[in-house]
Amino acid sequence: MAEIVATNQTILVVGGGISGMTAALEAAECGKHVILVEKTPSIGGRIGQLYRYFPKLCHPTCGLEINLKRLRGNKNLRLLTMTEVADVQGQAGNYTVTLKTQPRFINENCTACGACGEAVKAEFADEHNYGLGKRKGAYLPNAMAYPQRYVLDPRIIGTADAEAAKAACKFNAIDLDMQVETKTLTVGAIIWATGWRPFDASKIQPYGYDRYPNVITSVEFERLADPHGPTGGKLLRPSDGKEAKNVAFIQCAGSRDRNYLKHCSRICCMASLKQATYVREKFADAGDVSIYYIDIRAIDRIDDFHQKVKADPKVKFIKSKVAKIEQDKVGNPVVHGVDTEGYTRYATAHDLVVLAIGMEPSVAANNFPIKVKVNESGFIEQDEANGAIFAAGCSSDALDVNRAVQSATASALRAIQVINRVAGTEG
Amino acid sequence: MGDMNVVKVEAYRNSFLKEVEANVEGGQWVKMCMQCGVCSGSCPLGSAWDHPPQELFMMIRAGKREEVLTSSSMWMCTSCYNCIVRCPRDLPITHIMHGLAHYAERLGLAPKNQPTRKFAKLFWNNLVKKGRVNELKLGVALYFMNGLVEGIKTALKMAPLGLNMLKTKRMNPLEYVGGHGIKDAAGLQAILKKARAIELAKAKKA
Amino acid sequence: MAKREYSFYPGCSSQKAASASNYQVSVNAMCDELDIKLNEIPDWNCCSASIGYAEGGELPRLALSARNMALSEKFNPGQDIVATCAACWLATRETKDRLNHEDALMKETNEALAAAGLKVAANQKVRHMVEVLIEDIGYEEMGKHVKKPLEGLKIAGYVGCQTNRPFGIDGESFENPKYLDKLVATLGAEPIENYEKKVQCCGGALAFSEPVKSQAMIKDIIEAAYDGGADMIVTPCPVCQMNVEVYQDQINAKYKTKFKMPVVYYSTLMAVAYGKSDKQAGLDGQIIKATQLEAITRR
Amino acid sequence: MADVKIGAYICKGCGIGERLDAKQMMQVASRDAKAHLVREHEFLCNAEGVQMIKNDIANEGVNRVAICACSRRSKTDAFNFEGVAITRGNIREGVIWVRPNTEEARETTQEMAEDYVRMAVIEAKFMTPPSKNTEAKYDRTILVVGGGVSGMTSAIEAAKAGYPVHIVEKASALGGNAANFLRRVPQKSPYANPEDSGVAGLIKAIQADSKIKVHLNSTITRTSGAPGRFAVDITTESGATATEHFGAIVQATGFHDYDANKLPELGYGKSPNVVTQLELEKMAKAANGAVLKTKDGKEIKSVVFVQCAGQRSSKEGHLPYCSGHCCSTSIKQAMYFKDQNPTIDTNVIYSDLRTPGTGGEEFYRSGQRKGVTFTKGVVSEVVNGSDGLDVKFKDLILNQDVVEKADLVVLATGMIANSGVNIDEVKQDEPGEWKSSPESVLNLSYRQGKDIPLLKHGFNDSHFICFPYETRRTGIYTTGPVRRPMDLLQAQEDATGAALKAIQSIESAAQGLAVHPRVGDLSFPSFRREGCTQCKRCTVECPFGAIDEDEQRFPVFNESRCRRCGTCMGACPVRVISFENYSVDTVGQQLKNINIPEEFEEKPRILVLACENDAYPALDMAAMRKIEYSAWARIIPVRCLGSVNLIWLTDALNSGYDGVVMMGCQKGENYQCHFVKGSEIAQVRMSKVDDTLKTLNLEVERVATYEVAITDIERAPRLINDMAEAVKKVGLSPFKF
Repeated sequence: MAEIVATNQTILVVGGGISGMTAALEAAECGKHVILVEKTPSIGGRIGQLYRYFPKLCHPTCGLEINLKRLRGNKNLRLLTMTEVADVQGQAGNYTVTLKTQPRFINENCTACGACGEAVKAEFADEHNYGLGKRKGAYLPNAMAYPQRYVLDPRIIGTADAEAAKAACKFNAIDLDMQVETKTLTVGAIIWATGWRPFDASKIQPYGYDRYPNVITSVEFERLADPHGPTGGKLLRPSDGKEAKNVAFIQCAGSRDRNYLKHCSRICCMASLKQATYVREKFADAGDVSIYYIDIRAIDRIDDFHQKVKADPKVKFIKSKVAKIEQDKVGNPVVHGVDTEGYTRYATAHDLVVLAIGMEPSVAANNFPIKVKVNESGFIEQDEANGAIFAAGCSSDALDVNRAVQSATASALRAIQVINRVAGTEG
Repeated sequence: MGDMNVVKVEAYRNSFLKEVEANVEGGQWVKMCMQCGVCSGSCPLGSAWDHPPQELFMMIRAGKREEVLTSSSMWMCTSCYNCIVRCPRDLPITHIMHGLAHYAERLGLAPKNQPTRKFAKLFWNNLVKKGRVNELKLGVALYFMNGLVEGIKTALKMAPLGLNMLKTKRMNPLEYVGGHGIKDAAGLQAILKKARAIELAKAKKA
Repeated sequence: MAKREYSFYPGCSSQKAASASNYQVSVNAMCDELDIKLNEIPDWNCCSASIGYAEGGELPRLALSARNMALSEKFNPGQDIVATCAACWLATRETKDRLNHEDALMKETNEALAAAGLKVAANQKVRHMVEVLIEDIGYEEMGKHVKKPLEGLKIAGYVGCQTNRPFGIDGESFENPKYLDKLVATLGAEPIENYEKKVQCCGGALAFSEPVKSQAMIKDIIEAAYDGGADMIVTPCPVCQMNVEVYQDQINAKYKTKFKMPVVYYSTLMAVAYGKSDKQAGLDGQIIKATQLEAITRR
Repeated sequence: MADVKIGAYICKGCGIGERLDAKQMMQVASRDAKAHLVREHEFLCNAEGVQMIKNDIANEGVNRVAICACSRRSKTDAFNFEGVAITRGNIREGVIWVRPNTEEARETTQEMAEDYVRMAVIEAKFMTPPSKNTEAKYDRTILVVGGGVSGMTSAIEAAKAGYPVHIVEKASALGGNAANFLRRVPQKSPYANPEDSGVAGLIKAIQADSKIKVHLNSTITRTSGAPGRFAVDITTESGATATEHFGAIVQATGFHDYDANKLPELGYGKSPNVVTQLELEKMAKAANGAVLKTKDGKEIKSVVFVQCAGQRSSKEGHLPYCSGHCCSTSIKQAMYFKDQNPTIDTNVIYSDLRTPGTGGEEFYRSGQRKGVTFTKGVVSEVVNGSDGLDVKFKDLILNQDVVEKADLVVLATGMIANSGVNIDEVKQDEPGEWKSSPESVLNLSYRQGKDIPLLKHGFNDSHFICFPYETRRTGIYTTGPVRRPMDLLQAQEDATGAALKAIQSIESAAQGLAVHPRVGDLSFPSFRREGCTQCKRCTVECPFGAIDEDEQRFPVFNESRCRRCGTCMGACPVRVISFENYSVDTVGQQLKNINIPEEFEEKPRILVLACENDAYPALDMAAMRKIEYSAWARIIPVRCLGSVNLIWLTDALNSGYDGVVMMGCQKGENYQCHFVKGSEIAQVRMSKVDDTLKTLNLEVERVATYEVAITDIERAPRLINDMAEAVKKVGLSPFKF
């Protein structure tokens, strides 16, 4: 790997999702030197796994394309994938960070021609599709992957598949001897943008995510709707591949609940409203949507999207926290509870139940490489005690994309303030 | 006990919520309900409730004192604790239901012919007397709680069951005259008397 | 290995010739095999179960359990209190938890107990027998004692409410606890994996006061066991056992079903698997005979 | 352009060598397209291949590089050479990956590749490496308009990074609306109690900061110039005007309270004890800790908060949106009472309680813990009752109509943005007749109007979810509640981000670099004055208001306001506008130089103009999946469909193309075009194509315009195939030579 230059005027951005990418680009486009590290083999994070954004219903990959173009063209920005921050020492204006890079087993020669993918037989659960489909042991993480370079799954190393991949590559791009690399750098400020992960739905035992195949999470539903997803964009339910025309969305699946996540995850109501439009778009009047909710949190000017979906007679809103899901004999999930407006008990069968799953910070409170102040839910607080470590996006709170980008842009300035102070150019 | 009701009505003229907070076990939790309805949906006998728990909480906040305390709803609680474990706000709903039932009972507002209420009374009296429950006496009393004629009918209906219990030595007819009990029944009664006194003193203050 | 000793709270239903006397018999056999010594709390009283609240109210109800704890502390100091009855365990454990967290309640309770010259510190752990089995003995050890594996039996693990909620067994979920299934497997039988009604309420005390409503629920519990292909139901709770077993004739009459599903205690299964006799296993206490278990004891 | 030296490089990697005849392509490059130097390579993107090109640049004087290999979206790190113009012939994703590897397809596939080689070389020939914008200036000072919390935060944060700031505030003091707040909603755990509003702290920080200059009682009477060189007239109340110079502008003009007089049904104006949240805040602040009384001096024992008062409503005169902060604000205000005297009843009547995030939900719980009650209901009326106010509402949980007594009713009314004039509704001043407007915030001297275009409901938010700061006036960023409704915490976060964008704009403008979305692009539009007819189309259609007019009505491009979309170029009927690296010729010559087979060969040609950000990547990704499409297609990426000049279509049809497909992005309310109107404008222009077709006596089916999303990996190829089918039906073009 080429030499990496970093000084105490360098900004380290941790996490290559929309927040990290934004923070890194915004800072770099101010002329600052930035190193962006991403744990997985390509950048884009969770937004790359979304089919559409609310409320515009535009495609996240569209903005991603712009950001990738910004990134490719920026000489101030250095991207390191498959890299994590193992350790951080020091203080504002002078941190020593230790980065650990996992072997990709494929070097810069890769042209993404796909020959190795064809040669390898082993298949693994596809992370990009939240495990809903399979990918090869030599793979391009997704169609928008940047760097546009294949990866060998470490599980095939030492098997005949690895040799087959190597033999298939005409460009000498496969290096089976790659090792974990550790390097130590000096940086002046750190933007922490490790984002969120979906709450583990199997913990919500009354909803039987671990027992019923047709109870899925909202992030998984995004993959079903996406043409790049496991069903090629068809809304087919997992148990039998039947079209999921009658879909229930359960709000606060994990959120606003002291049993799981105490906080409100903010995005889930809007995500379900958005996903309701997928069902209606794919099946027209044969599509039926039920949204079970406590409060619909369509905050500020995007409430009009809520109103629009609400006006659709095929989308029903039931003010109720679902008590329990069971499965009937034909595999339909049956949703039980009480409609609190008028107190009618329901036991309604749907083709598919989508849990509007809550967000929790990707990095657990006790897992940061350096001590940072977090709140009760594990999100990083803006606090003097954190020195020049600034949270961006969903490391700081449950945020939608718009707010995450705001937060990331703000964090870029906070980091620049430190860098300029170090450089003595703050005036 | 009726006097107590008058006293309470006077004391909390405007706020049934405050009355519940001060007098009902777990009552201080009522205000924390966020009206999600998961308790009502989780209740195994939910369909039998005139007002499921969440609605009772809302009624308490809305000051519907009479309706709440004379309701048979909370007497439908089977103590299955489904509501407690699913409540997103940590409300001890089972206990609040018990507390409401007890408070209604204490004020003399509980529905007179509510079978669970009657059974509870029989159970408690049975227990206090000897310190342990005498299942047979309790059972017989239960059959006759709705009067002699009903009791004979019930007893006849239940006879095969009793016979089964007898056959398997899980019921002892001799227990009706003697049966289990603790040695220090007097001590237990003293404890209960004292506990009741402490509670009454607090209730008067509240 | 030294004998494990516990302060034992048997509860009313386990008394001689009471509704769960057979439970106690099988527990004794099981403990004997596993080298568990149960030291009965002298002069224990009723906990008032889940029905004492209405007449008793808060403090008197809690005082009942506090008295038992006080006696246990006095006579069986340093031992965990173990109950076999779900209601007994729940009432005692709730009292302990509240006494530990509420200073005012602790004061008032001791004031009441003083009337009988007693004092409670609430410093003994309160445990259900199945916790002892899982945590102190372990499945592996339980399996080692099996002499007559319950081969070929399909058993639905009916956990019910009060051993499961609100406290439950550590590491198990409220909706799909698996310890009975694991135990069944340990004993060589086949658990019904997708037993839909394993935590359905049987009505509890309301089986007496609201028989129609309760029996409707009991019907579902038995039906789901049949649907899963079960030969019998196993349960850790005397109320569950009684409610699910004894009303089957009445349910059959009302719903035109043909239920004849034996309902046994886990301790009965264990005693049988451990090679005990019908009598030691409490099988003579079955109203609906567990003939397949009887066949095993005779093997 | 005597010194143009084109190097064409044919890659044979990734199966290109096996599938295509490289020698033939080399011949095409040199003989047909007249590349000066042509080389092939087994594996062009590896170190050796790249070095070969570098050597040619250094040693052979190559200054135009045509890479005939993979898509322009691939291997960008490798094919990145300073100081030369680079074009890409897409013979991997564009040819071999979308064509079957069969004997019968071989010929047409080879033709496709040869055309892309021609096109890459020709494009290079007409491109110039951009030279620097001479207009660029570097002024580091930032203007912040508005001295509320958002504006003060922007100023402080920018100053902390070393940039001088001027704040212009029309009131006599800093602080804005929040200056009236007793306290604010908590921003840190445990999120339990209202906390100090922070306004005094901000004011103090500004007073202590030598880099921040504050103009109170002042407004902006004229803003002219461009990023890096704005000239702004700041006029005081007394009429004194000073002109100051700035590099960038942050507009933080905030909001004002909805006029509650429009809500007589809620008792406002009928009882002094019905107030808005903002009025209650003022009352509480004035009381300064003393017990709050009703207007007639009575003790307040009960307060009802009416959420969504005149908000989230489609009724005439109401606000359709949610203001976002009001649920938390009511909880905070209920706490003012509860903290003082827990026996005061406070009831919040809401339809959806909106307290998101960690802080929101904790604060809600804290309110409940303090005894604030919450009722899901809809208030229909507030009237004077026998003893105080009667609040009539429908309790949605208990499903009944209720009358609740209250001593005080607080209406949660909405925020209205102080966004100046709506330029879409106000007539623009003609050049030379420009006058300052007292309603305007910025008084821009721009040809398209005095303020920033509004997005929705009076807010001038960005339309882009992933780019929240994108206003349609380069170098001017809106922040805080003028942008969209928001609470204090979000406003401060937003203001910090806006300060960054201002700094970024200054740094970019100084180097003549474009900002979002074509970040770093050095090129800018220029025009041939002698050909210009002063038709104003470019001025009108520029999505960013970059183009002004001089006194003779010739366009003035204001390069650093330009975002390089090319909409002006597409608009120009006389084709006098061009960029150094993107012009009527760079595209027009490509399409004219492909080989149009004679009619008898029965090989149609279909021109596809594809938006480079959505349709082109969609086709690339289709290719990665080996989704095939017609060999007749020749695809040219365009910056934006708005940059498509009609001449390209006319030329194509005239020179024998059989069909033209245009792929832009979604238009309309939820438009996705990052140049705002490109797709829409293209649609309008194309509506005139039918006339062109008619004059040429061609069938209308030969031209199709589509909205294509980046996810349309199956649809985009299908649309091309559909055109191939359509051509089959109507027959080949009669214009083949």
